[in-house]
Amino acid sequence: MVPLWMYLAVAAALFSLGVFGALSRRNAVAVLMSVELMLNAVNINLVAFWRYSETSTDLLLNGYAFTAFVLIVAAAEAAVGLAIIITVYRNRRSVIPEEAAALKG
Amino acid sequence: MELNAISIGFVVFTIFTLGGGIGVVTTRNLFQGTIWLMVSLFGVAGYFVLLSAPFLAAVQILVYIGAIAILITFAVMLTRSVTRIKTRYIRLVPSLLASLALFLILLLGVTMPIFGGVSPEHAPATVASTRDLGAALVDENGYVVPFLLASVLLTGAMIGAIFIARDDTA
Amino acid sequence: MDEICTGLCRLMVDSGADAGLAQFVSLLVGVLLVSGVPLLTVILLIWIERKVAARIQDRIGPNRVGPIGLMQTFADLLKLLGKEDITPTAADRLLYNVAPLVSFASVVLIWAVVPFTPFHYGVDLEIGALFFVAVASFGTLAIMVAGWASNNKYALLGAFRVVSLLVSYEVPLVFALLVPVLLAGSMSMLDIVNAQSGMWFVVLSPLAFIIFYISSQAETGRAPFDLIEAESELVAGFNIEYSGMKFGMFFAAEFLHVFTNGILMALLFFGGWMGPLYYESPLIAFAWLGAKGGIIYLTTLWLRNTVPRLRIDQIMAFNWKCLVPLSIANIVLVSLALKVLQELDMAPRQLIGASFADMLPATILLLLINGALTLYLLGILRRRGKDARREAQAAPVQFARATAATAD
Amino acid sequence: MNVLNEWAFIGMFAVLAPIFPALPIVIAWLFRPRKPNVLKSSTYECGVETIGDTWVQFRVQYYIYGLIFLVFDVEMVFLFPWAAAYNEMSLFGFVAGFLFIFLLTDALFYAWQKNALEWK
Repeated sequence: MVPLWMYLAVAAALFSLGVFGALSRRNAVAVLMSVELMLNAVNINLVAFWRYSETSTDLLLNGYAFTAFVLIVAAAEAAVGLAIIITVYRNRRSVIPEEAAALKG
Repeated sequence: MELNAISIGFVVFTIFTLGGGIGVVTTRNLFQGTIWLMVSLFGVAGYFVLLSAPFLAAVQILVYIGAIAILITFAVMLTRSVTRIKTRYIRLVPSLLASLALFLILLLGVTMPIFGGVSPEHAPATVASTRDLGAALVDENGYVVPFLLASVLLTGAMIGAIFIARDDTA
Repeated sequence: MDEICTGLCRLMVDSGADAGLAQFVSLLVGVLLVSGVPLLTVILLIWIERKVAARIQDRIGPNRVGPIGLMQTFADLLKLLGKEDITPTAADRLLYNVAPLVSFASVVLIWAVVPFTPFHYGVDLEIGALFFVAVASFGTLAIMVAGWASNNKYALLGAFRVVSLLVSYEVPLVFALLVPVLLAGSMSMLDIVNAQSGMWFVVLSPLAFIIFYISSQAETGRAPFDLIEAESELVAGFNIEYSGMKFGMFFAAEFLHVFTNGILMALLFFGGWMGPLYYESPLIAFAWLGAKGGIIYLTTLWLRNTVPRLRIDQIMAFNWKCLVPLSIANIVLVSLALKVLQELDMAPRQLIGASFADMLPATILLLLINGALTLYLLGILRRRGKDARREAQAAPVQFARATAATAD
Repeated sequence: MNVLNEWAFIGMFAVLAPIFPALPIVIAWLFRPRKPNVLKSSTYECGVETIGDTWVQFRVQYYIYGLIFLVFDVEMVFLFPWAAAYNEMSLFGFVAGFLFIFLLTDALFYAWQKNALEWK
């Protein structure tokens, strides 16, 4: 059996990669992809904790169900995020987040 | 870690996940970036199988490779101004340092045995099935509220995205 | 497959082999046995496809190589081996070469969960029904990749159209798939077939089968949805730049996908291997499955060769405004009716092992509901058709212009 | 066969499945003639010279279809377990599933009303 910390280490690496991409990429689509990486790192953690906890046999499916909800949120985020990127591009011909200040509060 | 199907799978999926992740943050071509993202998420689906959650693995592939990959590709093609962006990165060094520091802190965290109630070496032998998930999702003591909220969220996302993306001039 | 693998494994361990190695080899043998079925059929399928198409078009078809042209495929294979394989200089070489492999593999991989007989199958996954939908999504991505990597305007345009067609028709397909899963109360293919011992699901919900049939016809890119190879409009679609064996792989994948869908429909709706005397011998069970799948496969060929192609706006409108609402209405009504009957104790709570008599009330009610839904739909379509015809007669010029405007 | 053995089978299948089509391609690579020239390897557009980049602009309708598909696809995350648990489900859970489908049908209805399903 692979010990729990190995899954967590991989998830940490994936999350750090996502953070790096989200901070440093110029293209908004690339930033969005990095955010997806971070969400998936979280999902690995959720499922791993669920699997290695004593409760994984009962109906207490917290980790399992949570992952499904994270998937839904990730999908909704991608759909709306990409729609915003497309619209901003159509109006301003730009996919660089720094140049689109119209959404600033 | 002895050599068996699980450990081989773990190594393979680690290569997929992290290799794909590195591809996503380094490639210049956004379409190739999408493919790298899918490689990475395929690796994550593999982890789900190793962690006895095959349903989540199938859903991961269905949602990400079947739908989000297509959506990102469409968006990439619709916003083609890659030629305008000269540099791939902004604030490269600070973000590299920040993410590296984050990784080291997280690594320190996960290697310390601080999880009460969790046996980190051995997982329980049996796990809940997909049918249990279905029952729990709509159980009044289970997840029925988030279940319906998820549906509201999806409806809202779809209406919002259509409202934003619709081209009224056409 | 299970007993063969375990037997082989035990034999190897007894003769002094390493346990891990024995397991590996027995798994390998199992995989080769299961995957042999689709790989052998695809050779036959190419011949059948050509022969049937020829007969429908009043030709003879391949008849020179071997008896009744049976060796034609091998001759084609030899010819393809000698064909020059051109990779355009503008192409993305890695992705260009990977796409046909993924396309073919995604179809072959479906066969891992196909149960051939009650006791002979690759694996019986808990999520079998979801597995083949998930695997098929690799095929969609492969088309996208092929179109992009060719770096050709027509290829990319073709890929875009095909992919949006494929994803659109996946929605009613999955909703229709939900009906057998719901009736059987399980996603395992073995359970789904066993749950049809009392009554085939095609009788319980013919609409689900029809929706599944139409959308799988679209998923494989067959007429009337054959935008994939709309020769007259898109040159050749997403695979325009492909040649030689790589082009052949896209072709073989399509042929195999059509037959695979026939087998899947036989399993999901026609009781798989169920039929007189199926329990006597696995061979009879296998023959039943093959016969049912084969007949469905032949009807798709018939359809392909007799109906004209639709325009893309018509295809999309038909899917989103007809098939999707219909499939949602179908799943809602079927689940509601069955639940009511179950609460009244007129239908079994567990369909696996249920007898014909147990299923009779449920069957009658579900058939009535399906019939009513079909009649309602036909009524709407009839009214729509009448309106369209009246408009066309009232202003022929305007109508022609409007149609031309919508046609891309 | 235990659960992970099943998946070892799938894994082996997934490794071998791309090899089957790769074999004839590799064999063809050994036998086929190689006479590339500039014209042959250029992009094929019915004999017309290629103008500009391949990445031309596409209509937004592709994205909207993809979007609606994504929402319905994600819905399956919950509907498949719901369907698998259907036989043992209480009436409450059954109604909750109905509400779920109903809410999403709303979204489809909105798209229809806004003519977002039209191929224009």
